Amino acid sequence: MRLDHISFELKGGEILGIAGVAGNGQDEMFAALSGERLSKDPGTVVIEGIAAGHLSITGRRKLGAAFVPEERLGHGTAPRMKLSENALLTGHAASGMVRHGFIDTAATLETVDKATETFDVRKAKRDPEAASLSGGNLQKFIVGREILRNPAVLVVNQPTWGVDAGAAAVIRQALLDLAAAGAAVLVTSQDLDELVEITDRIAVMFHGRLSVPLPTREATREKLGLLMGGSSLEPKEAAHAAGA
Amino acid sequence: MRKTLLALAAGLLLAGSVGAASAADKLKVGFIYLGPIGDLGWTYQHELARQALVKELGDKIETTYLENVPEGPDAERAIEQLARAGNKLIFTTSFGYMDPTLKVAKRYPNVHFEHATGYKRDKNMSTYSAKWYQGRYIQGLIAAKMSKSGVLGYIGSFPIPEVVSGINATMLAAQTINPNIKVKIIWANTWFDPGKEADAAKALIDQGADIIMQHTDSPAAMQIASERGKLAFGQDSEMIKFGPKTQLTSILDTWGPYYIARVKAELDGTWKSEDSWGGLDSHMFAMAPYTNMPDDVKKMAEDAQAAITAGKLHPFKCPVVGQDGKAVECKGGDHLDDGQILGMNFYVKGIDDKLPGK
Amino acid sequence: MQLVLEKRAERSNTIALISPLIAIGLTIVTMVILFAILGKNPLLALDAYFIAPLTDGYSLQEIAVKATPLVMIAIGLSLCYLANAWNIGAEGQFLIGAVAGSWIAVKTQGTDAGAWVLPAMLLLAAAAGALYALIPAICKVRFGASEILTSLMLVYVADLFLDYLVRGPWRDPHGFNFPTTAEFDPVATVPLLIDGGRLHLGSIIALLVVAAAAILLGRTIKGFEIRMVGAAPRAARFGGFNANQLVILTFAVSGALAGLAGIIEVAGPVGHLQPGISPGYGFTAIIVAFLGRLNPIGILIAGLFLALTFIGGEQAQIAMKIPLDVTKVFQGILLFYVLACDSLILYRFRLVFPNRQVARGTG
Amino acid sequence: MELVEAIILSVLAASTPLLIAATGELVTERSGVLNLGVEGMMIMGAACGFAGAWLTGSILIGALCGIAAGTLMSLVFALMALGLAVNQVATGLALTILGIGLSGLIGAGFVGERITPAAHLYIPGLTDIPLIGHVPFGEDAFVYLSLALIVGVWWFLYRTRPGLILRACGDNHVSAHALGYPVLRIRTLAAMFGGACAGLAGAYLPLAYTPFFIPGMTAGRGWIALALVVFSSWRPGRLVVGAYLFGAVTILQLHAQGWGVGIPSQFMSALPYLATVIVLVLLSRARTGGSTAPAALGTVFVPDR
Repeated sequence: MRLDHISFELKGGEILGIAGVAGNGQDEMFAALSGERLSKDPGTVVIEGIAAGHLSITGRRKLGAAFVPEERLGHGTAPRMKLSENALLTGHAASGMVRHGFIDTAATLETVDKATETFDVRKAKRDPEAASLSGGNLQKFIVGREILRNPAVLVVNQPTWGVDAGAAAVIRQALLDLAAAGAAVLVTSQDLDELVEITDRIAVMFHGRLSVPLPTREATREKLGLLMGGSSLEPKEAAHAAGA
Repeated sequence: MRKTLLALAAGLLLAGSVGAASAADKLKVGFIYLGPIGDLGWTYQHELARQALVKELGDKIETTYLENVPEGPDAERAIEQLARAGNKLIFTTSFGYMDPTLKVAKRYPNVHFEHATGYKRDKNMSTYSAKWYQGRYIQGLIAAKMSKSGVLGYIGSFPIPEVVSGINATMLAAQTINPNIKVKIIWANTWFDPGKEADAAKALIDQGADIIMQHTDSPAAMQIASERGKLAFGQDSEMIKFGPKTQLTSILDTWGPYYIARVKAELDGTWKSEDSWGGLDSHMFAMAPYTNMPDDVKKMAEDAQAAITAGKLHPFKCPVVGQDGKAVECKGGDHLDDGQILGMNFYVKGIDDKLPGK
Repeated sequence: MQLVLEKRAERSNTIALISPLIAIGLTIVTMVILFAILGKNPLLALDAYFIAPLTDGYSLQEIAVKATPLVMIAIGLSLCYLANAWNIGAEGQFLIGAVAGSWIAVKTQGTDAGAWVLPAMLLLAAAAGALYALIPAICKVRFGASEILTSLMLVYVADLFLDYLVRGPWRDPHGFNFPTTAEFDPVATVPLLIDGGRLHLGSIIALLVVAAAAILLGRTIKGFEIRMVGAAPRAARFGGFNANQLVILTFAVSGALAGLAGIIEVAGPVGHLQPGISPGYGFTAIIVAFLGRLNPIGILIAGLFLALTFIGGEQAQIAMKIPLDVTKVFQGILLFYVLACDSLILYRFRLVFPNRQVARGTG
Repeated sequence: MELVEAIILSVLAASTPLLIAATGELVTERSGVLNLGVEGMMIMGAACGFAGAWLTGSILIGALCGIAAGTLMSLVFALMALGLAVNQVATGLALTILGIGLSGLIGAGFVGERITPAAHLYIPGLTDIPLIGHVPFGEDAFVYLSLALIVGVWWFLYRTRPGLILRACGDNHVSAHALGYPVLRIRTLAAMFGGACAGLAGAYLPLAYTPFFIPGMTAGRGWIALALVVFSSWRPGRLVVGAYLFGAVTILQLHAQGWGVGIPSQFMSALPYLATVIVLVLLSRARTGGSTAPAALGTVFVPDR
């Protein structure tokens, strides 16, 4: 899927939701935002006022961005590695887990403990392999791992996909708390109820294009449904229509 | 103290691994082989000689061999293993074992070593080799007589003096019959790769050679010549099985008599370090029966063999003219001396090829 | 009813501990059967293979000498394999390292060059091995050419190049044209550790390499990157680790170690450059790497164990006339069993009844 | 012209074992399995093939023994790599070591024996046609068999449904499994086909090429076959080109020496290997839009239940 003239702005303290049927460009947008796919033009992504389109994912993390991909096993974590190692996966560049190239094992374990406590991750022992956790607990760990880094921007893809209700509630609350603390949060989800529950604005993704975001209270199911079906309401025309 | 420890270790080794009581009273003779004993060539001939030795002196000696010992860093250990296992006479049967043999010989002054084809010796280390170029000379005569196209095909292994002197001896002989004889040389860069040797033989035949000569070890070239209805010479061993209508003769490595003589000397206590570079006269090698040729050619070959054996004919009789047209210095009176042959590093006139590494 | 493999939720530490023991046990059982088929007394044979070489100082020293290049190369290879970079051409890197280091030895021969010669040889060998390994690495990263095959092809090229040198330009002028350089000068030789023995400084270097690799993999972020790229490539990308960079790095390191092993072997036990300086070290090291489970300490143990089988194999040949091929079979079988048993760390067997499966199969 | 014909004949013969082994490996790899044990399966095929032919006096039975030996070896591989989900690279290497050792033990009893090699085709009239007769009508049966094999494989992969399913397993085993295809069974069969071909290719050496057995006689041809599969970018048509190209370089370097081209023979001997590297790079580079390798090649698959 090609991304087509997507442009939006995300402010501190708000949660922007991206709705849409999977396969309409959400993964590609995540890759472009995270830096897994790089752009030659630095201006395509701006984090905290700094052009970051050309920066790697590590460079963007250093600017205060954090990311939670959709796929828990194999993308968000290495399944056969311990949680402490998976904490290191995204934490190596910024936090105190690495000193002069050497890993501070105690620090990585502390991160695991903190995430476990703060986000109620249930596991059999202190530092198990990622693959041994249930989906919900692993997702809580991943989200927790990113939030513990105090990001200025958090990009989350399908935060509660395939997660039990209890874990989903913990995760949603964590996102709300993060925004309340002043961070900008972007949530991509197929779950409309979830978006309606936690976001301030919602945009819809269809065929690589993104509609103009609507304030969540104005976003009725009908409007969103039309956009998701790729109705004749082209994003730009829709904007004009709203203006008129 | 150290001695007792060593003795203890040796005792353990014996008790642990041999477990045969007869070992103590028989002379133990060890062999290090380069290839598998089934290589049909170089190693196979040494193995045949070992078997001949056992047949002759089996009641007085016990033999052991290690096969497939690479010429690199493992060789020294393998030789030392044999020395430690109580072997008193050890044959190391490839050139590449020279330095390892020397090193072990220094550490085991009471063990005698026999190294094939090398040039370094010590008080307890002899060398032995054969003047195969004599056989090559006879082959050259036969080849020139039998070739209709006047083109000989020669498969070389590596351009070392032993092989180069073989090519030169062949050509010097052939030129006495047919001054315009040509030789085409292909270096296989291996002693042993049947497929490649076969390909080389095919290429030579395709380029017009009707006699195939080889200085590689497998019978593949003989087989190809046989398929194509050409003639060929064997190498190291009797290869007539692979070309009953093809093999003219073969240079046979016959180490047996030498091994028996040296082991007897060891048994008698008369062994001493020496350099044996034997030819037809001392039976270090033999010619396989002359087959697939008319009687007059056969007679010529037999006469040449007799003359060489008697010392009347020397393949490198002066003047030997190099490719540059100049005669090579004659250090051995009326023929090149052993050192010149052992280090031969030039082609004689009439070979239109360039010697690799020159 | 059907036996199927199933992922374990978590790796089984118990099996991780006992699996090598099970593997060795199974290998021994298999070998006993093989010895019996060959008509050899299995107990005596096992004794010759495993016990006799451990009972005297000489054999122990030889085991260390034999294990030195194997361990050094295998450590480098393990880094590659952990990072999912398949360097099969360590043999070629070993040879090129030997050639490059020997260049200094040959050029300084007979001069009064000082103590700098050996260190310079080691450095140049490592650099040359690394550069040679970079060819397949760069071909992979830049052009996507399979590193397995390019690295393997370059083994043959290196072998022939060495052959050309020692039969041509570097031939010992007093060596009757035989394909070898002259013996290296003492300053160009790896010093021995014990007088009259064969144990040399290289073994110490190998131990240092093992220690360095253990620290690299266990304690540093680079080592973590290497493991992560191999274990979960997409997660590694998400973590910001550059897989291509790591292919280059691990190939360079493994090439350098192989090259170093090469010159140590030439300037140590062999003493001069000649064809056939490696009895397949580069390939045997691949077995060592896997037997050691790509873990530095494991590789050290595996290297020593494999060296034991070589020395034991020779003693079995001397004492009982057991053909050398048996040692090869033995090594192959051992590797099979180790790999198979290790599989049970991550997986377990379960009986499945087919009717249940059919229901899923049609879905 | 005669020389050209002769060279072509030599090239065909030299390429045939490579082509047969590579064809088998191509099918194996297309199903997503990377078996690096080709050399080990080949040498086992050579030992058992020769043993069979020598004991029975029949080339055909020899070839069948070679096929059986290769297939058995590949079953061991499948048991490990597919049944136990072991790393395929390591398993393939172990298979090669085992094959070299075992073939030495099996072949030891047959060293020094010879058999009558596989007969060359001879059709009176046709084979005798000057210049063009020998190539199409004068080689041994294996040469024609190898060509039939590769055509058959092409047809199977691209024109039949099972071929389509096999390729699907190689490109995405998860979705192939989801569609209900027995991924592991298909892969096992593909690996067995690869083993059978490697065994046959190995048997070709002592049965037709150099009719005797010697330990280690495959001399690295299994590795070349593996390289050819990549070289061909997993396409049967290119595989034929690659195999004959490699055969041609091998044979022509020997001819170049015979003609007295003054280049060190080591460099000439290195030529086929260098050529393989260069062509690998050029081909990989020429590919646009990513690699053409089966996407799941060499990856472990354990179906979720």
